[in-house]
Amino acid sequence: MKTYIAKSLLQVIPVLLIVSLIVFILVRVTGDPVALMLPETATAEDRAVLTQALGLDQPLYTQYIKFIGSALQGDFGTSFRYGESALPLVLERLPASFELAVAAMIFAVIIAVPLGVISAVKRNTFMDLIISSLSVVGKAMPNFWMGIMLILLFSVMLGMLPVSGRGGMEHLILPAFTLGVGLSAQMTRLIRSSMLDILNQDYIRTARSKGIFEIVVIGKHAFRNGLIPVVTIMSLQFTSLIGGTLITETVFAWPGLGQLLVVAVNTHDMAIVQAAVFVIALIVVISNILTDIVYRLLDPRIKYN
Amino acid sequence: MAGINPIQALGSDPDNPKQTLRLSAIGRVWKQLLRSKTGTVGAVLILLVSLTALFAPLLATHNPADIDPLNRLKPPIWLAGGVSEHWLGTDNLGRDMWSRIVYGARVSLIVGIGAVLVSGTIGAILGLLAGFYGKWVDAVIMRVADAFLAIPAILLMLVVLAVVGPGMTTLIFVIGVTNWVAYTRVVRGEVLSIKERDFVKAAKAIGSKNSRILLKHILPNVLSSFIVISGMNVATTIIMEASLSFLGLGITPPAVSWGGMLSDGRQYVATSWWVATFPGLAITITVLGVIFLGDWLRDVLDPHMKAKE
Amino acid sequence: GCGAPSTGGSKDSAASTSTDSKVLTIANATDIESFDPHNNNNTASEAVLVNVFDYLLKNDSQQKKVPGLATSWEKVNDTTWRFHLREGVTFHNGDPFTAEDVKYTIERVAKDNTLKQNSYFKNIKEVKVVDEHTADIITDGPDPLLLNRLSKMGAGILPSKYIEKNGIEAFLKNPIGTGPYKFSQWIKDDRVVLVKNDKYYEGQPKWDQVVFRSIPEASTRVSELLAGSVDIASGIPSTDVARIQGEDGKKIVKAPIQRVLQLILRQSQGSVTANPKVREAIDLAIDKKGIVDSIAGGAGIVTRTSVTPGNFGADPSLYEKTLYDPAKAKELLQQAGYAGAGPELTLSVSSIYKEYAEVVAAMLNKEGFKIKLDVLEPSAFSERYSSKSFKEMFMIGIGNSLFDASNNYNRYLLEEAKGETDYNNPKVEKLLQHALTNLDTASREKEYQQVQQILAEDRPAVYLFQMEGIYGTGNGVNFQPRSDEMFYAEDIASAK
Amino acid sequence: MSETAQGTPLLEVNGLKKYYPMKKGWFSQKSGYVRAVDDLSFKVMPGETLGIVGESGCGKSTTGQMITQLLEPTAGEIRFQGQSLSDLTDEEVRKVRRDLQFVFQDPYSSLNPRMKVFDIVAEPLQVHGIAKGKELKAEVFRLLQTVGLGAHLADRHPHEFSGGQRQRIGIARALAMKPKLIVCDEPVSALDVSIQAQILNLLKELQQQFELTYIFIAHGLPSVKHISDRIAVMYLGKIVELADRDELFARPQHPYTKALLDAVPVPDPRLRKERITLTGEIPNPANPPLGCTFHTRCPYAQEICRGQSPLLEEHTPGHVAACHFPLQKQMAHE
Amino acid sequence: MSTKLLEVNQLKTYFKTEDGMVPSVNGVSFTVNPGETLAIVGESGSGKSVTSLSIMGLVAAPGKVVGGEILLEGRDLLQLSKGEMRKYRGNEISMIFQEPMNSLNPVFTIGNQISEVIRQHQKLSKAEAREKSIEMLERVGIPGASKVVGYFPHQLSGGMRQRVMIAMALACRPKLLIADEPTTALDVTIQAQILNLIHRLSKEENTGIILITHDLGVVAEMADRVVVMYAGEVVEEANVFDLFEKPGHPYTIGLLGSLPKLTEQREWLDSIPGTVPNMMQMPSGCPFHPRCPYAQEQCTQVHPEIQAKDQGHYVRCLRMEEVSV
Ligand SMILES: Nc1ncnc2c1ncn2[C@@H]1O[C@H](COP(=O)(O)OP(=O)(O)OP(=O)(O)O)[C@@H](O)[C@H]1O
Ligand SMILES: Nc1ncnc2c1ncn2[C@@H]1O[C@H](COP(=O)(O)OP(=O)(O)OP(=O)(O)O)[C@@H](O)[C@H]1O
Ligand SMILES: [Mg+2]
Ligand SMILES: [Mg+2]
Repeated sequence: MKTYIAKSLLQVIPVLLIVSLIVFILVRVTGDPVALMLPETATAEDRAVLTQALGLDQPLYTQYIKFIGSALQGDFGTSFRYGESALPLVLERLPASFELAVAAMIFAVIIAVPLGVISAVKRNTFMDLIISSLSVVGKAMPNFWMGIMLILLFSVMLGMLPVSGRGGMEHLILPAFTLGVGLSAQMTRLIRSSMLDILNQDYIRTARSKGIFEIVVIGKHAFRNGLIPVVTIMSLQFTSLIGGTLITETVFAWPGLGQLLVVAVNTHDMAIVQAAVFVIALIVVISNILTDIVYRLLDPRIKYN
Repeated sequence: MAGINPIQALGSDPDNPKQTLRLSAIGRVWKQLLRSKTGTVGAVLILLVSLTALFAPLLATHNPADIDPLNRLKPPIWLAGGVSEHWLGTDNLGRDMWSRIVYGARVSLIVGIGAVLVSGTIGAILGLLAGFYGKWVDAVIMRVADAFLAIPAILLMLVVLAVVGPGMTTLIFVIGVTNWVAYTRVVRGEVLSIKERDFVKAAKAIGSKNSRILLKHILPNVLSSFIVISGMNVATTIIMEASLSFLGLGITPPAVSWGGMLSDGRQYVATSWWVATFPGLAITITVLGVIFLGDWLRDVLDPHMKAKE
Repeated sequence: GCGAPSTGGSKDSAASTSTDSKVLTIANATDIESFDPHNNNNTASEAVLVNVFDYLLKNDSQQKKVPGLATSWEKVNDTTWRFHLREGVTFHNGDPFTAEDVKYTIERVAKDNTLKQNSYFKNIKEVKVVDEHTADIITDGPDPLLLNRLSKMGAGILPSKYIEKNGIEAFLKNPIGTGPYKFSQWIKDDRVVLVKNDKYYEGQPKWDQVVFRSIPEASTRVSELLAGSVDIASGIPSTDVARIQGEDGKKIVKAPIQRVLQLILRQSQGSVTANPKVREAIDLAIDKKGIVDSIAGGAGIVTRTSVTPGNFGADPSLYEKTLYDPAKAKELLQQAGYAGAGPELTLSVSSIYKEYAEVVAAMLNKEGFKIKLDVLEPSAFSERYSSKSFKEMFMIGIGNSLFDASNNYNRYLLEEAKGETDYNNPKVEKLLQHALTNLDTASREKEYQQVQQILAEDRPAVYLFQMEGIYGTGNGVNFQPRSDEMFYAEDIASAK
Repeated sequence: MSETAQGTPLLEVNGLKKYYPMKKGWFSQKSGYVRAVDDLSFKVMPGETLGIVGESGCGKSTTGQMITQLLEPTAGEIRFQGQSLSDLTDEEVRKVRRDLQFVFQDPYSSLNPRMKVFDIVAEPLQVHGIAKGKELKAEVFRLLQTVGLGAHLADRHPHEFSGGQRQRIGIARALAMKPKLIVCDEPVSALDVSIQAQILNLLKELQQQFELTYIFIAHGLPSVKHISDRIAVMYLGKIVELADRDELFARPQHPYTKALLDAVPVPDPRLRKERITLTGEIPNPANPPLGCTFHTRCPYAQEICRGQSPLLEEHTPGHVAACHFPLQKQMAHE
Repeated sequence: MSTKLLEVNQLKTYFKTEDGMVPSVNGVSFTVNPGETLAIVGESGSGKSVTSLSIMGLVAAPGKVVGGEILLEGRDLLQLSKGEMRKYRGNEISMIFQEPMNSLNPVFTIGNQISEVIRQHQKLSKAEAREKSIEMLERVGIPGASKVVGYFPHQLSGGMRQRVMIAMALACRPKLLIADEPTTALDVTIQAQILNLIHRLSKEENTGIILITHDLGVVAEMADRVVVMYAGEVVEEANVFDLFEKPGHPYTIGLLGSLPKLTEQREWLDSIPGTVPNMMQMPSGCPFHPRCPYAQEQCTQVHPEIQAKDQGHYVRCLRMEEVSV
């Protein structure tokens, strides 16, 4: 187990190298950060001075080597926007992002599992059609629309939940639900198709032949097996949630990584972009490992091949 | 849904053995389409949307770019304050919602489907290669895929758009390039299991080259998962165009897209719901059509399904 | 949840303010950038920071300079100003405020060219400590704007001793100033929490706590206001005004701000807009009043100058005036030789002004122009802006943090205009050059007014309107918005 | 080895081994090997049928796949027409495959579900550029005819056929290149008796018609007996006995062979008997017992069997067995 | 009351397909007495599995039992509600499925899967059920049963898995056991072990057994009586001796003829020409006529009824009298 984790963690290195190279190039291709840092009235001379001060006048490869060197020490440079060291700024956002991502996944699962299972069991019925349609609506409904509507309903009209911001559990419900609905769409369809496969398996017939309750057949025998492909999509979704929930974060004024990252991208705040991408790459790799472990927990066969 | 029994509708007679003979390929597809409820619904929806896009100039009541600031945010005709001239109301600049929806169908369909084709092609090719060749090819491709997962899509898009400049082709390309990872992962997984199946060994045994095995034997067998992801991705793409529009990276006015309309309407969700809701509905209908049609297409491509359902 | 305060933005702040602790909650669209007043370049940050850091002198709500940390000041010679500092002022950590702090602060921003405010201050050569409560500020040439500079962001006085001892990093984690409110907490992209400074030199501050929340989505800010969890929400969309006014106890307050939305036209050789008739036609074809009334929801004031009242050098004869004559615009185009097909123009705009640009483009197209709209993502826009690579026309809202016409017009100096507008009028050049160092207020004002008249005819820019800030307030507060968009908590009264 | 077989063998296998690395534990470290095939040697003469029997998992398919170059041997040599296959380049292997065909155990999974029968049978011809256009069409129909399928079935998909028909498609595909050797991996196990008979007849017929050589893998002893000239019995990756068909059935020498023969149910209720079943633990190929691998289940096992692994020895001419205590003397047979 | 354990009368199970209702089991009747082993043979697709699934009440979605009776000790299973039927399954009647690997759920332990059926039908605690599971595993001859309960299916060999299936099926001492090709794909030495086991258990418990198999050797060895099915119908029913010695139906004769035998060597096997007809395009008259060497004009017209040839020997053939081995 330990060696496996160690080995998997080695994956991080190539991933990070690829990531760093892509990001480094991307950030530099997009344009001149100096222009964004200076006021509208700044002169050409001001720009030259700042460019030099930031080391942006050196050849790209020098900049890259320097960048990798300091990145290895956790130093991604100073954020232009905040004037602070970038990595702590990124790490500071992780709890909020994790909290939201986890809660959203929970909502997604709560919604998707029953719907997916029902539409598989009631395959090609009216019910199935309705659930399929609902999941498409869930997917096609933009997050901002949903978020704003939820706020209007639950916060403004009913006064049940806070409008926005991060705080206790009650702050988490609306944004997590908003995200969860979108995620659940894909999950529902995946659960449906994987359950359909499973329900045709011989061992389901065996389970039925034992005279156990249908709910046990579905809930125990089918579901546990059906969960396996769902884990893959969950890990993909989870990683994309960590950095990619800009719109929901914006609507709910949620101080997560998404807002930080997008503003950083927009303002060419390279240090933050690089630090954030590194952190997310790490999370991607860790979540790959965790997914593997969950697979093995769910499916005893995997151990042996 | 539809209460017609397609068999009866075709006038087939179960007692007449000739009827059960093999239909021609087109006939079979057609028959299957009618047979599957969701397939029919999907086909009708997509047909509707495509026709709308095609005949936009005939259907539109206004020029979709015509601005009338004094008549902005007029509600649809059935609400108080609605005007008969704009039956779906007007947007934030007083443009006719109906005409914009109608014209928006063009861009959204092209972008939605185009980008899915791009990302699907990239993703499928890489997934095929990774799964089939394994070893370092797999390692390299999957590490790059991980890297892409870690890089925020927005960053990629900003960069490409900054370098290439906006436009519909760029948009299709950019969205395509940022979305391939999911395809690669799924296709690779499928290939890993398919390549262990005996028919692949059989192809090897008769001396087929790898390229032939990939294209003739493996590719057709991963198509159905491919279609499943693609259906949902059409929605993702159209909505992604909306977020890009919001950042000023979408389709440039006066061209109209549903995504652009959505993002225009964002500010007015609370006060003038129709501005964002109608394009949202249009997207939903289209995606519903694509997904239903995809479900059916998967069944058609699957020779097993000929007998089932 | 962890780390977020449970006070402040609590569900019913109206109730909580009236009982034991008085909390003022303000919702802004953006967060502050930093607690370093020198390394900060946005109005939203300054609006918060003015409550923590004091300037030597400050602008009152009419933009008159009034004493701040300096009680009086005088010009010693063309390049030296002397400031007499207030005595008995302490920083939040108890350190006394002295001329050393002034020297440290002003020299830091003037010398360190990596600071975002540096370009506003780099003409300051040095600060001399005359005695503990007197400081001389020496510029490298005559600077009619020094006082303006000293009353804006970047001149917030920092505690020299504290920073020298702990370093700037530590200071930024726990910033201290001399202002009425002390730093308590900053959760980025969420909230800044300030608490009252009991030792404030002007007496007990009004509020126990001031919370600035950053809520980027306008409709969410409105919802927060309606739900009663914020007292003031800025940046209310015009379409939401009616909704807020319809609500019991909620109010809309507006004030013109320093930003004028304008089209800047290129006059370079060979560009379509080099023809004055075309530029005039553009001006005449746009119904600015219509735009203000519709898209802006009435929140704007049409103008033919970008120097609005309250700024030095304003010419009231051009303010609240507008031209609109589509027929004549058509005619002018014909005269300019565009009888059949109208001139093709590209209008670049940042996506934040997309709506306006779309309307303008439509209006121009109606009179025969062929406008290609080029909507850019804001950072791409900034970049094209600073590299001066727009085509014929771009739309931009230009502010003025110095409250002086020079800030508006330096862009038309020959040197600066090169590559952007390529505006070249020797008379304007002469007037502007002279005004730059003219220390005589009266003649300097005349010079700028003259410039304004000429520009209104030359039209290197077509001004659309001065924007207005729209705020929603709850019944707990009495808030008068300022044209500089600052939130001086001390000027915001509790309605109870 | 066999003195009855004269001339040069078509196929010669020497010391063939296949070890699969075995991954164990949670996180897949290598921890030993599954000895799927462990040191096989035999010869096949042209026109002959060699049957291979043995219990499930003893390495029959693995052997067949190594011979047809579908699996790479861990060790050992395969000589085909006198030429060692391991010396060939990939391209040459592709060419050799024309002469070496494999018929899969599961007729369904070895046919691409998305291809039409025509394309499946035509594929080898196209791959090797043997026929095109009209010629191709004619050839495919001829092949289908040969295995008893009508041309009208050519545009169906595999799932539209019965098991027997599918197996015929597989055979037609294998025949397309006129191979010299066909390895049939349990071609009839998945089929019911009446169809088994059809396929066995077909194989025999084709052998006569095209002078084919077969390696016929199965665990149904009656069918193996029916079709084979010689039969090899495998147990746990090794050949334990190899002899002419009639000799083997008449005078089995290895106790496992004997047990197999005894266990075959006889389709005659009058001959009903209590079948003698082996007891003892079925060994794990990843961890084979020391000495003779069969000793855990062998009723005759002695001390020596537990310590020393018996060699494959010729006890009577053309009849080899690996047993310390060959049976022909002790045991009476029917 | 009869002494019959199971009586199937005119069972009809149809599948709903694109081309309408397709009969899979078309009027099948037979009986099973306590302690008796009834073998069902017949070509692939002739409806053997569907018949057994119909008895279990497990015919899946497009399929439906559309007629007939299934009387277990006189009680018609088809009239039972879903809940009542569930109480019978795994308890009064059990089934062993063909593919042992696929018939056990890969993600639960053996013990879990056996206990489940025990606890469903008997009020036992978890620990007791586990004890019982171990006992069952021992009874089917699995060495180290107390360890094996904690194993997952993939850790067992095919033969062991099949025994687990048997243990599971017998855990509640059913009155009727249906074994659908329980030994296909197993090596003969293991096959023999399993068949012996089933045989012994049925004698000990007086369990009625329906054994479905292709292997006529197995039939000869195990069965008391045999039912031969063709195209969804019973074409012959006889005791095992009569069937092998005096087969009455041309199909049965063909089947016996196509067996390779260890005891004799023939150049060619007698296979039945042609294939089983498509259920959707059933030939008129006798479904076997296109393949039947005895077929005459009348066979293409008249669908034969099953009739007694001898005592306890029934054949569905118009030319029964003429047919001989
Ligand atoms: N890819 C593999 N990795 C690891 N072990 C394998 C692999 N393929 C086969 N084996 C093992 O090798 C041994 C021999 O397998 P093989 O398929 O050759 O058996 P077989 O004799 O054909 O059995 P059957 O009669 O069931 O087809 C078995 O123990 C099997 O588990
Ligand atoms: N889900 C289904 N849909 C349509 N037809 C079906 C379905 N399942 C079974 N059938 C049909 O029912 C008939 C009987 O099938 P069944 O499985 O009972 O055959 P069998 O006698 O058990 O064959 P085998 O010996 O191959 O197991 C076949 O013709 C089959 O095509
Ligand atoms: Mg095998
Ligand atoms: Mg069956």
